[in-house]
Amino acid sequence: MFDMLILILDSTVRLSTPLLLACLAGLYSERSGVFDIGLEGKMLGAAFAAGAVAALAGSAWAGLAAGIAASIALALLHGFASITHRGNQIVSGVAINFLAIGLTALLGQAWFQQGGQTPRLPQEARFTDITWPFADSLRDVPVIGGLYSELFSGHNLLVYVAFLSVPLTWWVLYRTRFGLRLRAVGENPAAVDTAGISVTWLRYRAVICTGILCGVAGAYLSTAQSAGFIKDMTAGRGFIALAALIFAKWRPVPAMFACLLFGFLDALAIRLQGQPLPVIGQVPVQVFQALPYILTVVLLAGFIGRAVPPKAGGVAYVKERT
Amino acid sequence: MTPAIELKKIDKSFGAVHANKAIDLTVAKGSIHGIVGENGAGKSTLMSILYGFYQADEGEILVDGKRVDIPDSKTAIAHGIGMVHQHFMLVENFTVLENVVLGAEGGGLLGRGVAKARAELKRLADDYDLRVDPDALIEDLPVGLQQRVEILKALFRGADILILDEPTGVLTPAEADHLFRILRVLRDEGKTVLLITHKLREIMAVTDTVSIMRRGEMVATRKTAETSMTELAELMVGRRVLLRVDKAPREPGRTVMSVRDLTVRDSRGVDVVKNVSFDLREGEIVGIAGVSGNGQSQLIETLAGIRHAVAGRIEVNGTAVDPTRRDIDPSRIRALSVAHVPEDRHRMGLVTRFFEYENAILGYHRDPAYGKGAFLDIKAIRDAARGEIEKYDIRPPNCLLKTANFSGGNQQKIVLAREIERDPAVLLVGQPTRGVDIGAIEFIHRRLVELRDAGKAILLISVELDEIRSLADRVLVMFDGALVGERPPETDEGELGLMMAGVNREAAE
Amino acid sequence: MTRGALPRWADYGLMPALNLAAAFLASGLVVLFIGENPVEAVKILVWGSLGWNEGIGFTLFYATNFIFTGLAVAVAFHAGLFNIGGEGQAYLGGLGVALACLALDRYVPWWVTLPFAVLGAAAAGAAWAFVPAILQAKRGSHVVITTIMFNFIAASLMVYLLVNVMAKAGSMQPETRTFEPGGRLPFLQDVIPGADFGTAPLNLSLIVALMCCMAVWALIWRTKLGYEIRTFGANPVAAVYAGISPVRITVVTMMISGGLAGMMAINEIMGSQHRLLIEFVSGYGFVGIAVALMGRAHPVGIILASILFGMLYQGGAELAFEKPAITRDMIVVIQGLVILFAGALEHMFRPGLVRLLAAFRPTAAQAA
Amino acid sequence: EDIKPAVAYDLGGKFDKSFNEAAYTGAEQFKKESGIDYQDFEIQNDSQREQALRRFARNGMSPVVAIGFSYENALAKVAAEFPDTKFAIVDAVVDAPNVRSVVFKEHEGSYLVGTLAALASSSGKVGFVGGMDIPLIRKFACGYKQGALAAKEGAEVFENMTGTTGAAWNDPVKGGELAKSQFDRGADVIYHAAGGTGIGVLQAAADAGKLGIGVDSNQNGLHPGSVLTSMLKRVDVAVATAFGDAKDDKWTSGVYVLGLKEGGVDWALDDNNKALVTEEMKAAVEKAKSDIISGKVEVHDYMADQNCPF
Ligand SMILES: Nc1ncnc2c1ncn2[C@@H]1O[C@H](COP(=O)(O)OP(=O)(O)OP(=O)(O)O)[C@@H](O)[C@H]1O
Ligand SMILES: Nc1ncnc2c1ncn2[C@@H]1O[C@H](COP(=O)(O)OP(=O)(O)OP(=O)(O)O)[C@@H](O)[C@H]1O
Ligand SMILES: [Mg+2]
Ligand SMILES: [Mg+2]
Repeated sequence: MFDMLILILDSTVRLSTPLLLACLAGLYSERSGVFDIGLEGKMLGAAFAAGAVAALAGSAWAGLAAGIAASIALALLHGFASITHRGNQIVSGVAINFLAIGLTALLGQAWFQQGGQTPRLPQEARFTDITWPFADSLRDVPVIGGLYSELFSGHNLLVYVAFLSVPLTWWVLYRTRFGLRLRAVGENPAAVDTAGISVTWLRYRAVICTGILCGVAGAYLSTAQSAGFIKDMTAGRGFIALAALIFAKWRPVPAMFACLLFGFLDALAIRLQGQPLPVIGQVPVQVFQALPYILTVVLLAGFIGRAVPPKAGGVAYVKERT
Repeated sequence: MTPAIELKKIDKSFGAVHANKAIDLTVAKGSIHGIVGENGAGKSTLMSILYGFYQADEGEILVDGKRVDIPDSKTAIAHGIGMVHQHFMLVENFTVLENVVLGAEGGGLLGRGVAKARAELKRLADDYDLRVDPDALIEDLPVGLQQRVEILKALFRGADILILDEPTGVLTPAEADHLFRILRVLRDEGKTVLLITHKLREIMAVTDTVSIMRRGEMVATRKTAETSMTELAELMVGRRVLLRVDKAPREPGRTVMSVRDLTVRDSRGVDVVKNVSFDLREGEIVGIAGVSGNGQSQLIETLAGIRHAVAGRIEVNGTAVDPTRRDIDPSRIRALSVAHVPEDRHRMGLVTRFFEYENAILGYHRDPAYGKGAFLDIKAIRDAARGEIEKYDIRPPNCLLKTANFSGGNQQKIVLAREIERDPAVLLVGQPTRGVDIGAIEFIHRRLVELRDAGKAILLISVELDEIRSLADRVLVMFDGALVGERPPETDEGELGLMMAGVNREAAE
Repeated sequence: MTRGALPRWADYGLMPALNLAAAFLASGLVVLFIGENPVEAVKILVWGSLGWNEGIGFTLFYATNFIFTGLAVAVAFHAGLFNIGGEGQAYLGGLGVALACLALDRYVPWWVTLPFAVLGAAAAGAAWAFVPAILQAKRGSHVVITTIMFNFIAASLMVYLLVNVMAKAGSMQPETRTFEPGGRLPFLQDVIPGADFGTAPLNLSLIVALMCCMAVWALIWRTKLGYEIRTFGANPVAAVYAGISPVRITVVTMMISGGLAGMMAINEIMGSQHRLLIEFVSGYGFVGIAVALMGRAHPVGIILASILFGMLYQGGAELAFEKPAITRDMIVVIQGLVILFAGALEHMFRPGLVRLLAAFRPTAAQAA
Repeated sequence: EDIKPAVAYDLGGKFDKSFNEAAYTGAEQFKKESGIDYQDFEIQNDSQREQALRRFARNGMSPVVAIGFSYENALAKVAAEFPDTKFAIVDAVVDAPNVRSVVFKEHEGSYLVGTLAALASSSGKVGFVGGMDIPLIRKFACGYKQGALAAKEGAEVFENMTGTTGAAWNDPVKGGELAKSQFDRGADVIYHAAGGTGIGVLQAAADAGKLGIGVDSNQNGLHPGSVLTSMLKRVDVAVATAFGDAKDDKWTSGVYVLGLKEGGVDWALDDNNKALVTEEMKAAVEKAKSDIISGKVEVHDYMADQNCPF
């Protein structure tokens, strides 16, 4: 029983990681007042770039760098449209999702002739699992042994990066000048402007942060959790991350728990699938497949109250109506 | 000696609107310089240009005799210019301290810089007697204190030229006097103050010099000592205006609204209105005086059906209304012929994105006069709106204009027209002239008195003691959610002021 | 955001034209990049979608879907609600249509079935929007999350139903039996004398869609409910002041929105496929978001945007046929570019244009 | 005499790592051998099925091969409109004089790999990961179960489906997780019928040092030494044959049911996996194969009664 729990939690961690990275990514952008439903697209673009470059250069790190670069490029496009040209942020996000889906498949086919798939990565070109010291020797110690060796040890670098980004993001947001201004510009850009700070530049920096984290998320999908890119491999995770962000009311630590929750529900569903339930007996597989989403709604309605987005979110900063 | 500021031929247009026309202005160092003008005259725009918030299309700016260009507020701050904006530039869910340091954090990490700021804030608070809890959230502060924060922001950045755009619009007399004392101190320290206001009394009280703007032009500058309110009023509006309301005494009729033991609790669970009881009779204006934030807003909102009470009874025209019931809402109250002019037109009274005529039916849109069944009769609505524009001299006279493009004064008239024209038995009015220019004030006051003479019952809430004293037939003073006494309007300001501050000589009653 | 000093003709004519031109220019570069002739590509795309009857037929057929999903997003938008649940609501709408058709098709002519199908579609879609709506209204659960979740839940539900309950026996396919004529909408060319759209499945739903456009226009700008919806969307505080119940407006608006999304299924299921099948929504719900916003949430704008996307779908298919080098992924890229330039970057040329016009007619500013 | 062949793929697209890709391979192979070029089209939505087939027919293409059971209705319609065009459909039966319907006995092939899985498993627990819970996939799963149970009394078979949207066929990450969870539950061989998702399953097997089983085309090469075998579904052959027959005037319409006997399905043995397949395993599988062909063993077809007795 306990082992099973550990294993579910273990898989929870793996499943939450890309959500967490994307969710924190979205946090930077949306806290600065730039809504972003293009997380999915940025992740996909990054996953492709990472997979492709890792394959060519034979280095996971090169892949990661490429993924981040690609994601930042898309983020800047979003900025160009919605910050510089005050375009509709939702439309811009939708456009980026389309571009990412199309371009990844297109370029993938053009470069590798494997139908938008990138060549399978050899182990050395992936982020492989890191086993912590004594993980194996401790394995048999009751409780903590399992926790330590299964849950904490034995994940790839990017998983740790993801979870470390949580305190980091918290620190940036609440302990640095940049964070203070970031939070301010999302609430009242005019206040930031009259305080002598450039709203535009500030928001650009925010979307760049978004780009970086989405880049890591993408790289995780294609170079850590799997060994190569397959078209559409983000499979809607960007939208789940967005949901998690709202769930967490745009705050870093709750964001982590929201993502862990989604991951856990998913892991649970995977684990329960195809097994008869106590009392109820055999249940159609679709029930389990819908379970995470149903539970999310229930929890949301039950415990998480009203979520108030950053006040200036979604609207471009216009001071002169000319 | 060289003037602190010289503006030469400043010109600014927003698209079609020519907000500032070749404006010249000279402000002497160490003086308090007033600027008056009607709504939309271009005062805020001019100041915002000086502060680098907007860019002038033409003209030049001299600070301390040196020609400078001010592309952004950063530069303005660097030149020692600070501004308190008409619509505050504060981050609502930030603390006072966070708002003050924003943009002047002193280092990439908040830690030390903020600690320093805290100390500095304390010093300023002591020196200028500008006390406010540095860790309070802005949204929890009354507007009066929010404005202090704005002033502190400016001083914290070491401004020696301080611009205040309609600072007293939101202050009680006491608060205003306090503010003026501070301004004088600042002046005596050699700082320069630019004060924008609609209230000539204040101009006369504190300024050394005053400039008058009309329709985007600078029409005159006077030594305050050598001018009079009437002259200023004429210069502003371009015609004679009479500054005091004359109203004949009138015997009130039967009671139309009676309130008993009304208690209202806010979202935080605090009682903000404490068993309030009073009667409102035909043909009388009852004024509720009080420092803002003492429950007047919640009281009037409860009477209007926007909030629910936890206890109490209300009777309107003989119909009993249980204000604690959830199914009571504004439309029900309106149905009892109670009209409501809310305190904050931007937040509550209007949908600024709508056309004027759409706002003219807000709250009355289900009235069959505006369309049968489910549909709206646009023509009927526009005609009604045109009628009101005509009757209330709303400018520009165009019901197809977006409401945001009317000045505050005219926006206020739109609301008044809407509520009064329904010919209600009871009129609840909050801050009818906040941020509104003399021309409009005169008009609004006359309208209210006419209404009272026509036998309507009016409940007036205002932080403007003058307004209350000149309009009301009876004055109720509210403090900390409770009515602390009734006085005739002749009562002198000092006494009312004390009661508003909670010092009540006849605590007995 | 106010429109600024552009005369109407420039704002509604020139600007969109410029944006589209830019979009196709960018697409041209992509086409060039894979070594095809961009000019020819654009020619094929435009000709393929507007140049011949069948092409027009398909273009309008797709446009019909987009009109429904676009209107759905737009209506919610006027109340300040962001409904990304169109995908799921349309999927459920399919269920409503199918039930009506399966029940009646054997016994009555299509015109008897149609009202029931419309009702079924709208009801099912509205029902699927109801839960997110009520949760938003009463519990403040953010409608964006809940509608996303309900898209996934809808998918599970429909797969279950189609595989285990509604599938026709002995078939590989998770889909219902094919409807009899009583469950099929006539093609437009069969009802409009002289019209010929070749084999395009363009059907009566287009008329239904256009009627919905008029209905939505009237609802939003001519009814008291619409007034309340817009008030609530523009200033919730003022709405309460005006005696408008947030709960009621939220629920009603979302259900109208869901109903419209659901009606998309009439075109696909009753008009074209004549059977309920999995995954038939295939993204129309999401594109609806772009359609609504590009159409500025106004029915006329939505119709135009829908036609634009219809062109991209149909013309894109032609392009893929004609040019082996141009894959469907390329079409997706082009769609993305159009959304980007004609939607997100719609203001890019404005300042320049304003200056230009001002230079030509100095009075332009005053006129506007 | 020259022909103008064409292929219309299903929504998954020609590179779905599954039967569409197999069809593509077949077409390419024909092109290489005969030097005759062909046209193809990837649909984006259901409305394009008819459009694509009709378009090909109009342009005088023939034979036109439609990949996937979803083309059934569309083809039935279009075939009637173009009686002189030769059509073929894979995975469904369309009864028309000018249509060749090719369906496969996936259950037979799955039975074989099930047998292998059970024999290769040391824990007696094996797994199956499907893309979406649709009849076709259940057909795979059911045959696999029967094979496993036949080979090992009381063998345990875990069965998982990936999702309920199109993403279910392109989600290697989820596939990997499903595989991992089955490994955690003790499985040590996993068979996938999930297109792109399966890539993740095989990867997870390789990473965990366990065994995976490929599907449709020979996937042994993806992770040499970690893919026990692949269940071959010769869609490629079907397509190539259709083209070839038309070319050599040997075209015949009608229904072709391809099982082990016809070589339509099979298991893959090559250098990549011969180390994994012991002699006795090989013997056992070949025996099962001949028994099935001879009819001694009857593999249950899920489609027959829409249910799996195991
Ligand atoms: N941000 C803006 N964008 C466009 N036009 C503006 C803007 N701000 C002001 N205007 C225009 O400039 C004119 C002057 O506005 P301004 O706010 O300076 O008047 P004001 O004197 O401050 O009025 P009030 O006394 O009500 O504050 C207004 O009539 C308005 O039309
Ligand atoms: N962003 C803007 N766009 C267009 N006109 C504006 C804008 N901001 C202000 N104005 C106009 O400037 C003039 C004065 O604006 P302002 O907001 O200062 O009025 P106000 O009287 O100060 O309002 P209030 O008293 O309620 O603050 C009005 O005509 C107003 O419509
Ligand atoms: Mg002003
Ligand atoms: Mg092609």
